[in-house]
Amino acid sequence: MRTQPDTVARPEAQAQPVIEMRDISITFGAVRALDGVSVRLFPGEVHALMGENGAGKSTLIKALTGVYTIDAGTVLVGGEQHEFHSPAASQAAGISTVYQEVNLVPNLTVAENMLLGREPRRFGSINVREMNRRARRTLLHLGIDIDPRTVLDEHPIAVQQLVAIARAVDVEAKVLILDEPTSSLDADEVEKLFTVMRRLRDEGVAIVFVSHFLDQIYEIADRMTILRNGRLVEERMVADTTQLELVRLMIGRELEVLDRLDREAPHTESGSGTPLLKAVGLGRRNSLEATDLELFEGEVVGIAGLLGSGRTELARLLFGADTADSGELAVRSHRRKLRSPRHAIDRNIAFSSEDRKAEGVVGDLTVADNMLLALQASRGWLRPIPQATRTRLVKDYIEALDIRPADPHALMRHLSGGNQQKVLLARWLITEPEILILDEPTRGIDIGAKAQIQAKVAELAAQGLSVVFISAELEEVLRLSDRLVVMRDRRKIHEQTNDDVSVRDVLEIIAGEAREGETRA
Amino acid sequence: MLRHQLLWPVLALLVLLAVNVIAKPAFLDVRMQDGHLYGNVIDIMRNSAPVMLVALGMTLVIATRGIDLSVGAIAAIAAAVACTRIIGAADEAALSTAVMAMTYAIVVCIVLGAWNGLLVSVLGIQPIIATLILMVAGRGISMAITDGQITTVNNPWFSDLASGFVLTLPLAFLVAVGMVVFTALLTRRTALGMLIEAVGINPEASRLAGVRARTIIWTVYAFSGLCAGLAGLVIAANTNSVNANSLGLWIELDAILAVVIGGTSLMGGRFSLAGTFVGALFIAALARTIPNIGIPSEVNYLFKAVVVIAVCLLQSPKARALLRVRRPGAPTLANGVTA
Amino acid sequence: MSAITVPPSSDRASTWDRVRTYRPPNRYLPIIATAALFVGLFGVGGMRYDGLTDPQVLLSLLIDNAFLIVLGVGMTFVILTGGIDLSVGSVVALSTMIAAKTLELGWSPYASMAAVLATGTLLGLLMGLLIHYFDIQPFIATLAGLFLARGITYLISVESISIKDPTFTELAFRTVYLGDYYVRWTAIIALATVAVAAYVLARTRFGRTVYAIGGNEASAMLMGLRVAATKVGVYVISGFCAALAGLLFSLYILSGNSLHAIGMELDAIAAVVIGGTLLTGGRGYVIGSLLGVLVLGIIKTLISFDGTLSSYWIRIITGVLLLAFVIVQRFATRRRA
Amino acid sequence: ESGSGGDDDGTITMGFAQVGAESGWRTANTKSIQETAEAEGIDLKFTDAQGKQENQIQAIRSYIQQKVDVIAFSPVVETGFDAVLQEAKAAGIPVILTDRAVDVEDTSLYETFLGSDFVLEGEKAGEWLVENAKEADVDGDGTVNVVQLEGTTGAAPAIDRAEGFADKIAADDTIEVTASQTGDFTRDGGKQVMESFLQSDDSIDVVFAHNDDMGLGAIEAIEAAGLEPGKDIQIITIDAVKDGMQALADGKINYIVECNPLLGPQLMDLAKKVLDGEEVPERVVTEESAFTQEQAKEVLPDRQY
Ligand SMILES: Nc1ncnc2c1ncn2[C@@H]1O[C@H](COP(=O)(O)OP(=O)(O)OP(=O)(O)O)[C@@H](O)[C@H]1O
Ligand SMILES: Nc1ncnc2c1ncn2[C@@H]1O[C@H](COP(=O)(O)OP(=O)(O)OP(=O)(O)O)[C@@H](O)[C@H]1O
Ligand SMILES: [Mg+2]
Ligand SMILES: [Mg+2]
Repeated sequence: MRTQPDTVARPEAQAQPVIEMRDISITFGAVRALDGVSVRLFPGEVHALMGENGAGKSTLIKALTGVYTIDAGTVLVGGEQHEFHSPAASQAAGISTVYQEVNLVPNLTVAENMLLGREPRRFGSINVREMNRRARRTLLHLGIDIDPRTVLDEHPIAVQQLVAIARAVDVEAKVLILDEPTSSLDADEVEKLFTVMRRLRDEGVAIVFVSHFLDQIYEIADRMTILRNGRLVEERMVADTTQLELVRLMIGRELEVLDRLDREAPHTESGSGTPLLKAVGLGRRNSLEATDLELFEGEVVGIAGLLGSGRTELARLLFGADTADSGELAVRSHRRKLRSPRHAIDRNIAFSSEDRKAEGVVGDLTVADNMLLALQASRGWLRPIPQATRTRLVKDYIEALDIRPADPHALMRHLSGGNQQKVLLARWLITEPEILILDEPTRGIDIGAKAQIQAKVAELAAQGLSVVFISAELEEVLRLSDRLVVMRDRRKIHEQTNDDVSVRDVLEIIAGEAREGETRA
Repeated sequence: MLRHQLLWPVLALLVLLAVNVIAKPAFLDVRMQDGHLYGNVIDIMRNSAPVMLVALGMTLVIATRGIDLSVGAIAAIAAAVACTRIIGAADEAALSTAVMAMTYAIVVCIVLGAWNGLLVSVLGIQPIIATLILMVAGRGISMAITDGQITTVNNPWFSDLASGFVLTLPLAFLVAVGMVVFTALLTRRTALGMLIEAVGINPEASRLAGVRARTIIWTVYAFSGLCAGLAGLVIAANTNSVNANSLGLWIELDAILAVVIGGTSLMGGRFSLAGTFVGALFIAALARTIPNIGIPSEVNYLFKAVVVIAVCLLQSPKARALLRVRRPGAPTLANGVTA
Repeated sequence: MSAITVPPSSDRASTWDRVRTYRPPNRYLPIIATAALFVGLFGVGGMRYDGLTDPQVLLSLLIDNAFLIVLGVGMTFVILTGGIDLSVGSVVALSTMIAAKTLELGWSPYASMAAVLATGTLLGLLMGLLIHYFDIQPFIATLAGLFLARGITYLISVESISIKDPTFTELAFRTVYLGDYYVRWTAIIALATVAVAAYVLARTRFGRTVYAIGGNEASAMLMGLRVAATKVGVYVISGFCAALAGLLFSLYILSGNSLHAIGMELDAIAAVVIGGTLLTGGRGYVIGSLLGVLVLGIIKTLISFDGTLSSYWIRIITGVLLLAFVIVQRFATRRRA
Repeated sequence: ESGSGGDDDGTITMGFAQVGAESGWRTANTKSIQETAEAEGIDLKFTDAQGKQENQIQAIRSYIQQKVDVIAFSPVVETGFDAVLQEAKAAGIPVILTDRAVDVEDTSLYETFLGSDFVLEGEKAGEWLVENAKEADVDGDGTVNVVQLEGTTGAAPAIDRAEGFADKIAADDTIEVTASQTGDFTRDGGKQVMESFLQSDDSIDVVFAHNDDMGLGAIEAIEAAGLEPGKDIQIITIDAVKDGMQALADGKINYIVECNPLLGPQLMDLAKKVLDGEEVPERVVTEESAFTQEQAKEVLPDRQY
């Protein structure tokens, strides 16, 4: 797969690092997010930053690009000491960054988002036509076919992530930083991104890449820096490190959870009795065609599909987050229109949204408040959760999901992305739902935690919880689900019990449908 | 964290009092007169009551990311309703007349507040415009009730609401403090406070978590109406009359100022009732400072501007950081943005 | 959207979809609705009251509200970034006072105008710096600005001062005839301000940055935009516009007075919001604000054409008209449910 | 058209642009005008400018567009009406000013001005105090310490009344204004300012309030301080509204200078004369007097407002 000559990719001694960070430390209040971390970036390499949730990867990136002020340590750019004091400064110096949370502005168009700050101009005024044309071209390069004139927030989160990437790769940068760009992309999208990354690497760009998917790291990265608890563990060549070794370096001990992963809980027999949840012809104009779905007790239904295939919309309709234009929904065979999430929650349905930042995190509240929000909401304001129960629940879930920092009073917005995701999961588990709808629950979660969460879902299902599981990562969907629903073009195209279906099978189902569509047309 | 923030408003208040003492050394003197306390401090307490009440409701509204411009008009309506009821009653001076009139006025105000809540939460109209409607129309309604005349009432019980004393302290102040304490218990001993904050910080996330955001927003505006109504009654009782045109004029600005001085952000979210309490005292003390240190009328505004800027700078962590020498290793965010 | 593996055939289908379901982009709906409602109000009024349909009424609306249009323009910039500027009313008063006082002192009219514009801009700059560099909330910083500007006005003079300068009076009375009808220069200046502002917002980097900050300030900062300069810039613009509006106001009433323009900031904010701009920032257009001013103006005109309402009914009816307007607008622009 | 006595149908249409409804005085003024118009069969177009000059100018402009027969208005401020008055003149519509004068170069822009003289009111108050200086020195220390409750800063009545008052008391050097602060023409404002004066100064002999309302507020503050208004501290006010007259009769106020709001009959009379082409004086001062406590008791039963 690698085509570039070795001289560029293995610069070790001869080349000078474009960026070198030495002994960087950053403290937030009592939290030491980075403690004497050093990183070197060489031109023409993909450098992976590795570490668990909260290890300090994002902080390191923000330290480099001038979002945070460095407390101690030096940054060398091209061998000279130079610290950036704002993202604008780092960008001007040729560092192009996609931060972990999609950081675009929702109210402007796709094209504007991509070219903000460097719009093509004619006689001093922005040339809109040219801007749209350029945006469209860059998007197509990445294989994204959307109208650049549409407003960004009309698009699902995955597309927004792609747009953010497109913005970053569109500039002529010396350094490209991608903080978990692939967390909600499907395999196809990831491959397209990698193609672009390889091209840029071959052109001599230094790329920083963060991902919790080890396979992706092994596919694309040349070198990696491993962090743990804000400290530098080691710098390694990817080729010289086995996956197991890497995991050990990241978490600092042998990983038993990973073993457990393969010995997953047995699939339950599904399809018996009356369904717990039954949707008939559920649909919504412009986002989902009429869809049937049944969910039985103790069953995990996985929904597979590509970007924009309508999985999120289906989940939202099942939860009443959006109202359906057509179709019916029955919970325990009571036909009810779900008019609001509140309705759904009262019927013991829980839904964890894919858009953590906009639809999950309540940033200025504490971790404890965030965890207890849904439970408290369903109890009503007059019946506060007793202090003892609060403390116990929060403590239990912080431990169970290994949330770090393990401080219930920390503000939610100060948590790392992956840890926020865990808190949100805890929010729903605490309500003890009968039906749990998870849309990308493992987005941005490290490998250990992912295994924990998967194990937790399997365990709960074994206890009778019914789960709808959506993830861009097909393996994960297949591993967990008893029954598989495949979606495409905003409708269900296939459904089957999961008896050793493989990723390949699913891709073929999707592709087959595509071919059918072609012949029909 | 909020407790720590209280430090600055309290400090500002103390500085203001100190300035007064320097100008008039007897400023803080309090003496006993007719069985109650008498002095500038007592006056400040009493005069702070209306702003404190309005600011109390405003704090909760602001916590949900809203704003209520109609409070002044609602106060005027409350006063108009109560006063016309009192003079229309068979026995103008009776206790029952006062109680009935006030109850009636408060109910009207709750309805008006709920109307604001309806526009904001159900129809989804921006708070500033939704409440602007009542701000404009409300004063007209209040004038219609009093027929544009200053209505003077003679009811000792009603008058006591502003001028009465209980346990040597002004009743109005005790009422306001009572409301603050009641609200603090209501929001902090139940889950209401947390839910209000959640709605203010991230409405969509709260909705998806099952919070009845609409009901909360509604209730909060109704509560603000109630508080504004109480404030209106206190103001009317203070002069035993209602002037529909001037009663509570611009009180919304004072109230918002009190809320912000108290450390609650206008962006919604975390709120501090204790801060609002101090903020309201500050506003009242400021009003007293102007005549006390003999600032000529034409310099009033300038003086206020300087004080407001000074207090805000005092509260701004960035401004304080500039004054202090930067310690190495201190937590600093280059741009104050947490992404 | 799902084009990655989707063959071209479905692309055609989605184009067809797009044509079939075409509606004007959501973001223009508020303006379209406001314009339609304005025309509606005008039409209904025209049927009820003689003389209202006279085109001169419309032109008078522009003449009488020229200063408010300019204020609305400045306010739009500020509100688009998610801020607010309460000081503009006071700055208008201050501007009239500076103009009147400097003229009284025998300054040349041009020096006097320059002094007015410089003062407003400077005040805007000061507030912008307070807001951005000291993290003081816009509401409070500009409230301080309100007190400050009004305070300086009182300091200059508590009594009102007439403007008798020939250049000013000449400018004030100069009219442009359009057939039988006329407008004053002040109205043309106001419309020109709208045009310039619309251009700046739509077609310059500064303008796009204004929208970006309103959309998400933290993101704008991470995207490497010039957040600081832009945020301070909008207050400078608002200060400048307030001073310019103050000049237009001095031409309108040819006097300086410390009691002028009390509460005018609320009119400006109301106009901007009625024009469809979101107070949370990021969405809205200056054209909307122009329409918002005209709507407020037509409400006043309708009431004075009626002429039978007592003082309090005028307020109540104004509130009711505002309410009706806002509700209709709200339903007209409701996002695809 | 002017002088023809109205439209074809003979009724006179008058456009009246009122300042606002900021006080009881003002509403009495409005009422008087509306009632007289109705009684005399004049078609009145009324607008309330809510204290804003720009609103008032817009209203006047709309009257011009509606082609009324005569325009009357109480200017919000004295200056800045030149342009719109010229338009009225160009349209041949006569203009009558009420209550407050305007400051225009060309006095032919309006027919006549009907209203009171604020400076004169202040002077009357000052004169009375000078005459009664001995009794007014309540604490008998040889100086008369006066505190002044000003009207809204910058408002013409506040400025003129203060000026007139200061002019007259200059004649007696035992009289001294020791403190002066705005009470915004409201009772609440008057009360709060007076409270503060009482806290910091116990040698106050006289309160001079720019209107009755502030005076009434001061009474409340004085009573709350355990003093007797009218005796321990003397009070002079301006306006003579009903509540003020009552307090005067009750001995809580010592002297009130009248400022008459009932301009309706005089205004309609002037309007008819103007439209009939009769000569009218450039300035018509309303009939106003001043009241002592005894006079108040006499006239109180007959007061209309
Ligand atoms: N603004 C802040 N205030 C306080 N603590 C913070 C702040 N930002 C980050 N932290 C803390 O710093 C640590 C490192 O966070 P960081 O976001 O760098 O982790 P990460 O390695 O990117 O994790 P993830 O994989 O979950 O994204 C975490 O413990 C986090 O809670
Ligand atoms: N509010 C909306 N307006 C217009 N189109 C929408 C809206 N919401 C969703 N869509 C469209 O509906 C389709 C289904 O989107 P959905 O988010 O459900 O897909 P998904 O399979 O969950 O994809 P993803 O992996 O991006 O989350 C997409 O094409 C999306 O663009
Ligand atoms: Mg991270
Ligand atoms: Mg999705």
